[in-house]
Amino acid sequence: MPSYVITEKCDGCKGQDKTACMYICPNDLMVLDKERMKSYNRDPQMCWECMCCVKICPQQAMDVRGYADFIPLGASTIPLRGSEDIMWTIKFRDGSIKRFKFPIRTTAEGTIVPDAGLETGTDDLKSYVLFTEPASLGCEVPTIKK
Amino acid sequence: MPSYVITEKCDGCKGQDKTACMYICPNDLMVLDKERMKSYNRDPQMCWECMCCVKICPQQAMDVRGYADFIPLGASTIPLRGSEDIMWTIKFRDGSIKRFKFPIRTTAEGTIVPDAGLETGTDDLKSYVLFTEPASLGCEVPTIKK
Amino acid sequence: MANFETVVVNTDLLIVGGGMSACGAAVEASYWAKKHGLKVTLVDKAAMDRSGAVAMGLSAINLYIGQAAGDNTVEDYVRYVRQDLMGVTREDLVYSIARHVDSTVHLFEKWGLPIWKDKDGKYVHEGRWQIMINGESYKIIVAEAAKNSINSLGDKGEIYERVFIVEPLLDGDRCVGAVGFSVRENKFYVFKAKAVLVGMGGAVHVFRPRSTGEGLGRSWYPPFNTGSSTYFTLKAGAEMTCQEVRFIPVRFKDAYGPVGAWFLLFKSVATNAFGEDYMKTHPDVLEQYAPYGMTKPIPANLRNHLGLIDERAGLGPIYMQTAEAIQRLSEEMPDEKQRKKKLKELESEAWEDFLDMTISQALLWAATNTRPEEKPSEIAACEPYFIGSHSGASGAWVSGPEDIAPPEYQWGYTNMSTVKGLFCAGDASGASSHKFSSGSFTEGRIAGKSAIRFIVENNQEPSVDDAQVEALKERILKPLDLFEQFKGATTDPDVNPNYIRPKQFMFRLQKIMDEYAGGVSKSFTTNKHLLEKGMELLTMLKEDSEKLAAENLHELMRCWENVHRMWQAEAHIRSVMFREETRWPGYYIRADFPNMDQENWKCFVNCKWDPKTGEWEMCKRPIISIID
Amino acid sequence: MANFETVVVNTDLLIVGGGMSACGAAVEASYWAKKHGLKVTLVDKAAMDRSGAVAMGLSAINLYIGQAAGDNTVEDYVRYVRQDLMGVTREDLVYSIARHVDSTVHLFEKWGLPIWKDKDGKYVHEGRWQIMINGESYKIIVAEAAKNSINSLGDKGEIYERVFIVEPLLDGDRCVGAVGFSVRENKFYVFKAKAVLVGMGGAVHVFRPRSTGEGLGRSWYPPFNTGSSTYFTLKAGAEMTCQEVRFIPVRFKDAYGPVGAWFLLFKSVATNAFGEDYMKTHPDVLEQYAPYGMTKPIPANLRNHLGLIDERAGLGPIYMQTAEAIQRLSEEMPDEKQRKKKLKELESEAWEDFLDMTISQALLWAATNTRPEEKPSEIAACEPYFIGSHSGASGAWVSGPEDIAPPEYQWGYTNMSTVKGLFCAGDASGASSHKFSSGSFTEGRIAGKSAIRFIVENNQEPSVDDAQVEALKERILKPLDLFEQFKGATTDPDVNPNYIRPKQFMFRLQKIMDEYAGGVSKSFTTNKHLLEKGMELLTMLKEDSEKLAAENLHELMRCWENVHRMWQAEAHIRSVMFREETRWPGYYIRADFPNMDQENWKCFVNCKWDPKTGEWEMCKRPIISIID
Ligand SMILES: Cc1cc2c(cc1C)N(S(=O)(=O)O)[C@@H]1C(=O)NC(=O)N=C1N2C[C@H](O)[C@H](O)[C@H](O)COP(=O)(O)OP(=O)(O)OC[C@H]1O[C@@H](n2cnc3c(N)ncnc32)[C@H](O)[C@@H]1O
Ligand SMILES: Cc1cc2c(cc1C)N(S(=O)(=O)O)[C@@H]1C(=O)NC(=O)N=C1N2C[C@H](O)[C@H](O)[C@H](O)COP(=O)(O)OP(=O)(O)OC[C@H]1O[C@@H](n2cnc3c(N)ncnc32)[C@H](O)[C@@H]1O
Ligand SMILES: Nc1ncnc2c1ncn2[C@@H]1O[C@H](COP(=O)(O)O)[C@@H](O)[C@H]1O
Ligand SMILES: Nc1ncnc2c1ncn2[C@@H]1O[C@H](COP(=O)(O)O)[C@@H](O)[C@H]1O
Ligand SMILES: Nc1ncnc2c1ncn2[C@@H]1O[C@H](COP(=O)(O)O)[C@@H](O)[C@H]1O
Ligand code: SF4
Ligand code: SF4
Ligand code: SF4
Ligand code: SF4
Ligand code: NA
Repeated sequence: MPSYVITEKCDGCKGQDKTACMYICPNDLMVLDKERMKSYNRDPQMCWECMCCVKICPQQAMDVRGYADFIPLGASTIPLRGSEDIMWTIKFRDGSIKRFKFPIRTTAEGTIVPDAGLETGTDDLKSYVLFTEPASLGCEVPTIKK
Repeated sequence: MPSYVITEKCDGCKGQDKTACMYICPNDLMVLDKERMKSYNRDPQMCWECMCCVKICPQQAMDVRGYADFIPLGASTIPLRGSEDIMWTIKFRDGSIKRFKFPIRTTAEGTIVPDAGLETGTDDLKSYVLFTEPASLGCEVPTIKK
Repeated sequence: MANFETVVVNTDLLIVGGGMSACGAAVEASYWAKKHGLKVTLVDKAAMDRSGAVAMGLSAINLYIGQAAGDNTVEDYVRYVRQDLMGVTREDLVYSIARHVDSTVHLFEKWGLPIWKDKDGKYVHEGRWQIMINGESYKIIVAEAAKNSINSLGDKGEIYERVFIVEPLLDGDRCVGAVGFSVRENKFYVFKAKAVLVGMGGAVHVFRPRSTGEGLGRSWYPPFNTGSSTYFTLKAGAEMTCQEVRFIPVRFKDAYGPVGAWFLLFKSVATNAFGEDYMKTHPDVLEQYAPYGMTKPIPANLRNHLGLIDERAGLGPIYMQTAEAIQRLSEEMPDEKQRKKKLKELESEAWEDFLDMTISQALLWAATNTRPEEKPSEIAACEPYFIGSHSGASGAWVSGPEDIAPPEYQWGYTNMSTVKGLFCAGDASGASSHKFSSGSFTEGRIAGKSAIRFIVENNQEPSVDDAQVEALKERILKPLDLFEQFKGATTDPDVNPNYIRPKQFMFRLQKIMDEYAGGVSKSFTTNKHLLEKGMELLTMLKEDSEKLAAENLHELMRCWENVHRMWQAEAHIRSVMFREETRWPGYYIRADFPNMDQENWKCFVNCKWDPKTGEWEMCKRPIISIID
Repeated sequence: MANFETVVVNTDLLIVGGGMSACGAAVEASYWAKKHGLKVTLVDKAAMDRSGAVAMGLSAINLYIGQAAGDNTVEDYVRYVRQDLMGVTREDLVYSIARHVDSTVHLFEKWGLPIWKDKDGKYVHEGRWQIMINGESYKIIVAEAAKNSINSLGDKGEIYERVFIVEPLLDGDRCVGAVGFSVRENKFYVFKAKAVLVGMGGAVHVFRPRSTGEGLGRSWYPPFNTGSSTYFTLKAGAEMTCQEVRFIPVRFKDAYGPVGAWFLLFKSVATNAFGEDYMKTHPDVLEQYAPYGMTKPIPANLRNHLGLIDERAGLGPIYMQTAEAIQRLSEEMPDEKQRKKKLKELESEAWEDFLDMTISQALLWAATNTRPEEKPSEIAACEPYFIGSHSGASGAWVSGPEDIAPPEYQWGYTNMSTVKGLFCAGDASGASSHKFSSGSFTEGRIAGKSAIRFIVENNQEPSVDDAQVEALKERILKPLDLFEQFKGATTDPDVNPNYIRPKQFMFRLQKIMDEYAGGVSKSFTTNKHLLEKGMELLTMLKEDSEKLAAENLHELMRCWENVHRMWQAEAHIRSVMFREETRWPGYYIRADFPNMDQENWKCFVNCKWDPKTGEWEMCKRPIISIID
């Protein structure tokens, strides 16, 4: 299911220097055609169908259609990703629909503190103990007597 | 070795309605780009590499380059097809050259007479004897007593 | 609907295809048509000069009897073919072709085809039945003869090139023409005829080929023969035979150069990577397939099988020992000078063998710095093809000649299918393997004469329903409409949920066939469950074929080519499923029925699709021997 | 030469890659760098939010010990991994990762990753070591932590996204940086550093994938991890290990959905088409691989092997019996109402498992009207990948931790390769399998701390030769120049005798590997002769890599990705050739050495490419057990 862009809905991210889909695609596939101000997937054969682009598009202008060489036509899996949950709408080839909602994160975007407020157990650069340990481990870091 | 067209040499068959390469390709691959007046192979993946196009091009503007997905670069097999013979120039990857000449036909183009001057042995539409037989066979046409 | 002019062509005999068999039909039918004041029309999707399997040329004529010289008899040939096909062949048809084939070859020579001669003026034989030619222009010569024949009919002879035939036209139980379209201009063609002769060759790219990148098109069998014969005859309601008997040739690896000259002319041996001659190391397997495995030459499929056994065991690569063969032949010469001369000769012959018919194999040699006199080259089994004229057998079930066919095989005019007025030749007619180029042309002649006789004896005007034609036109042009309608919906017309383009459709078909019907990636092995699952996926593909989309005329042809392939695929799966044995290992293995079963399955497997009900029917037909 | 600005970036620690291990390195190293006033720079070819193997999300964390709760010990895990890798593992490294991994998982949870909990608040286990997560945003969360860590360093922290790293920079026996280019603007980047930490993942598309049409990109392993870790470390002159230990996962057929949840959480059984449980019907094979075959869980490669035995015998398809499993689990419920509820729950869990990490498998279910509670789905072995963090083992040979590694495994800073200043983690470090996402992050932390220690203790300015940089720049940009120079020579820039474009180059590599190094079409079987022939073809490919051409920046990346893959391929072929036994059937079979050989080959196979001479060297390294 390489990604595709719905012509009517895409606004080229309003001509910003980097569009959301270009920004996110881990395989550098999305390109903005500056003349039309619409983006497209430049190499569908190399699309992993991760849907990262679909999930991030502010216009919901993207979707995927199953790899034509082995996925029969007519179905879709459409995500709607919020800040805490993702909602999936699954359409079967036979037309029937299923919906699922799953949590995606328990904290607000941008709020992560690397040490998560845990105390550091060592200042020794030579020690194998890592900076949040032993607090983050819940016990002493074990070793083997050599 | 899908066929390719050498930009400089192709003259689009001087803008005739059907170019030689378009006329001959058994897989309908050659197309004339009317704006540039140059032709190209529209689907190299489906090219059989029969070289029919190469042999017919009046400008010697065509060649093939070995299928990139399994033929190493640097070699070529270039035909020069005359009215009686074909001459092949084989260039190896290592640069060495071989030339071969083979006959292609013993009669002049356009002169074929279907019955080749042989007499017809039967006028009977119901008979299994064909129109040039038995002359073309050199003996009676056999059958099996049922 | 796309705006296409409808062109109606009325004719007496319609020949669809312009290859070896169609050219044979044109030459013979024109003669008889002229005598009887009938019209002959030939339609080819390409240019006859270079259309079909012989487009690139050939380096041998694989069927020549040498009757006049008393070299062989027609009976000998029937025995050879029967043996090669594991007992499953229509002896009447093979006999019918073989008795005339020398006649054809002699015409070819007179027309200008250079055939190798020895110093006594006799044809140089590659093998017992095969003679060597300088065949670069083989097809051009044959096409010229056909065109001159048709042109000699004046306005009663017409040739249409670049018209792709899609469907048969039916009038009750009779085939009365065909419809198709030009790939050059927006024209929809309706050919109305009193008899139709099918010579549209076999099929490739039904199975996934070994090469999957740019070299995809380098199948042994040409990518432009796409199952149109099978589709056309099936859709007309004709009974089909041997649809399970795919052909898998062994060829030089990757570029698929021929091996015949090496095995037969140069007497080369092929070995596995450990130097073992696989033809000798598996006597048990040959015994298992007695009597066929025990008689020389060993059937083509068993030769494959023996190599594949080693391949599967990880003993590859399999090598054609070209250097040894050339060395041996040149060493037979009495002195150094002649040895050198012989070596040069052999070298030139080896290169010509490829350059005349599989140029890219020569290129591959050059690109890998391979000189056949210096080192061996890999050979391998290709992918499965449908080509009844070679060592496969798939095709329509046609009537045998009155003078030799048993009544079970004789219901009408020679080479007529079970549908009235529908004649088949070459790859289009089944169970008469090893016709090759010369035999296909010859069978075209036989069928051509027979079809003219049919017209003379059943001279009634075809009645074709205009509404039927209009409906066909709409269906055939639909891919263009679908593309127009939806292409703008997405920013890339290749990825669009509303339709499927023909290339991806082909990949989908090939993947199904490869993985479920025993293609390359399954080492040609399948079973009932795999086949059933394959049918399930094929059924969805058939539904989705309604969504094929075409950007232009070329792509419209690609769409229908793939529909044709899909039907060939279905006939194949159904037949492989029906025959519960493994008779042609090397072509395929039914893992759930791994042995030959002479008692239950020494018979033909035939199938039929009913145009009225849309149902498939499978049946067995008896094998009746006419020669001991 | 193409007109590119050269951008020089000076840093202390350079982290190349932005995936799980790189993010772990960033988090840990930033802490220690800040303490010591050092600079940390991270470079990713993509956007960290969605780069690497976890881009799509994951539905489980496959390595969690549960030390604090006393569920398992670190020693238990070492035994498990050793067993799964047929005895070949660096126990010191596995121990090193496992002892810290819970610490990482607990941080993930605090950062916001939803981990399933049971009613007692304990993690829900998929299997003994695996815990279930709602992992759609796993990578976004981890990347945020990494970015916030680096950003906390102010101008001593820099992140470069969309910069593709090509080559290492060397200063004598020390790695002092890397060069690459932006895929967004014409900039050539030179990163000079005191230590370099490699976390660029594993490799896919070295072998031909099962899907060869549009679905080519639907490999299990993401198409954007292309062997950069292996290339980078090899070219720096680092010793590599286990390059023969490719990984072939069993996955739901075609779309490669995970099977872990089905086997472990839902306790499903897989059978062949005839209903036989292949895990039970081949006890002889398991015995042959004793002791590994005789202990539960049976190693991943042997699980594959048992299925493949049936597959090769034509007993496919292999089915995951999903309907039976779901039925069984819901029937455990006491009453109808709870059964229904349970059924709903299981259904939702089954779909989430795919939607969180392999969305197209869910789409394939929907497109084939498959409901897992109603009918089984096919599973199959994928194609070979290189991913040392999963059930493969390939990667650099790195130093173990001082407190646990035997002297043979300890020559420097923990996780430093045999090249000074070059550290590796995740897929980039070898012989420490089953790290998975959590372990890779953890290993990044270990390596990150260790690299900072190296810098503090070896704080010398990198000296990089300008001429070397200029030469690298010219070589790296050459594909753009070649394209510019020749693109006009033919009317189709795709078919041009002067160069090769990266897609076809990749197909050529894949065909070589598939056919000679035991890919899918050879059912994972090879031998010395095939490997030698493969090397011959690979050598020509290497020569032709000088003719790679790129139309734009994206294609320039594709060119170098494929060069990286090609080197991964060479390391693999050489290692498979060197190890004359079959230790991991299911990953590959050496037909010429079909058995395990504990006496001669219970060792590591290491290889090395010497940057000075350009020569390869192979050697054996001993396996030293530190845990009984
Ligand atoms: C593919 C191939 C075949 C052979 C060989 C090598 C190769 C690489 N070798 S050896 O190596 O094995 O040895 C041979 C050899 O040396 N000697 C020999 O005698 N025969 C060989 N064959 C076999 C013969 O070629 C074969 O038996 C005959 O050609 C069969 O004749 P026929 O059945 O008529 O098929 P065709 O391919 O010639 O012609 C098909 C025609 O149909 C047209 N067509 C197809 N679909 C159509 C459509 N929908 N509408 C309109 N027209 C539509 C085609 O354009 C063509 O005109
Ligand atoms: C592919 C895959 C992997 C897993 C799974 C399913 C699938 C489909 N499943 S289960 O189904 O098996 O179960 C897992 C699961 O559920 N649970 C789990 O814990 N792990 C799973 N993995 C394993 C882990 O994902 C894996 O162990 C870690 O991700 C490994 O971490 P690391 O070694 O850091 O690799 P990475 O892929 O995360 O990151 C690579 C980075 O390098 C960048 N990069 C690559 N080349 C570069 C270059 N030349 N220049 C610059 N940057 C350049 C990438 O952009 C990326 O940032
Ligand atoms: N090893 C062989 N033994 C007998 N006949 C062969 C052999 N190889 C090829 N032929 C025949 O030679 C002709 C051309 O062969 P090929 O090149 O395989 O199409 C056909 O008639 C084949 O049946
Ligand atoms: N049949 C099995 N037996 C034991 N462990 C398994 C099995 N299948 C998967 N696993 C483990 O489950 C986790 C995820 O599996 P997978 O989905 O195959 O990557 C990995 O830790 C695997 O090793
Ligand atoms: N400028 C263009 N804009 C859009 N499509 C194009 C353009 N040039 C070529 N194509 C199409 O893109 C595909 C690749 O063509 P080419 O660019 O010639 O390799 C073909 O299907 C062309 O028809
Ligand atoms: S993110 Fe959406 S709106 Fe923005 S350019 Fe991409 S497809 Fe268009
Ligand atoms: S689905 Fe994934 S790989 Fe494909 S274009 Fe979108 S982000 Fe890129
Ligand atoms: S035949 Fe030659 S000159 Fe004519 S259009 Fe084709 S390539 Fe150009
Ligand atoms: S080589 Fe043959 S198939 Fe290819 S373009 Fe030329 S004529 Fe057509
Ligand atoms: Na999982």
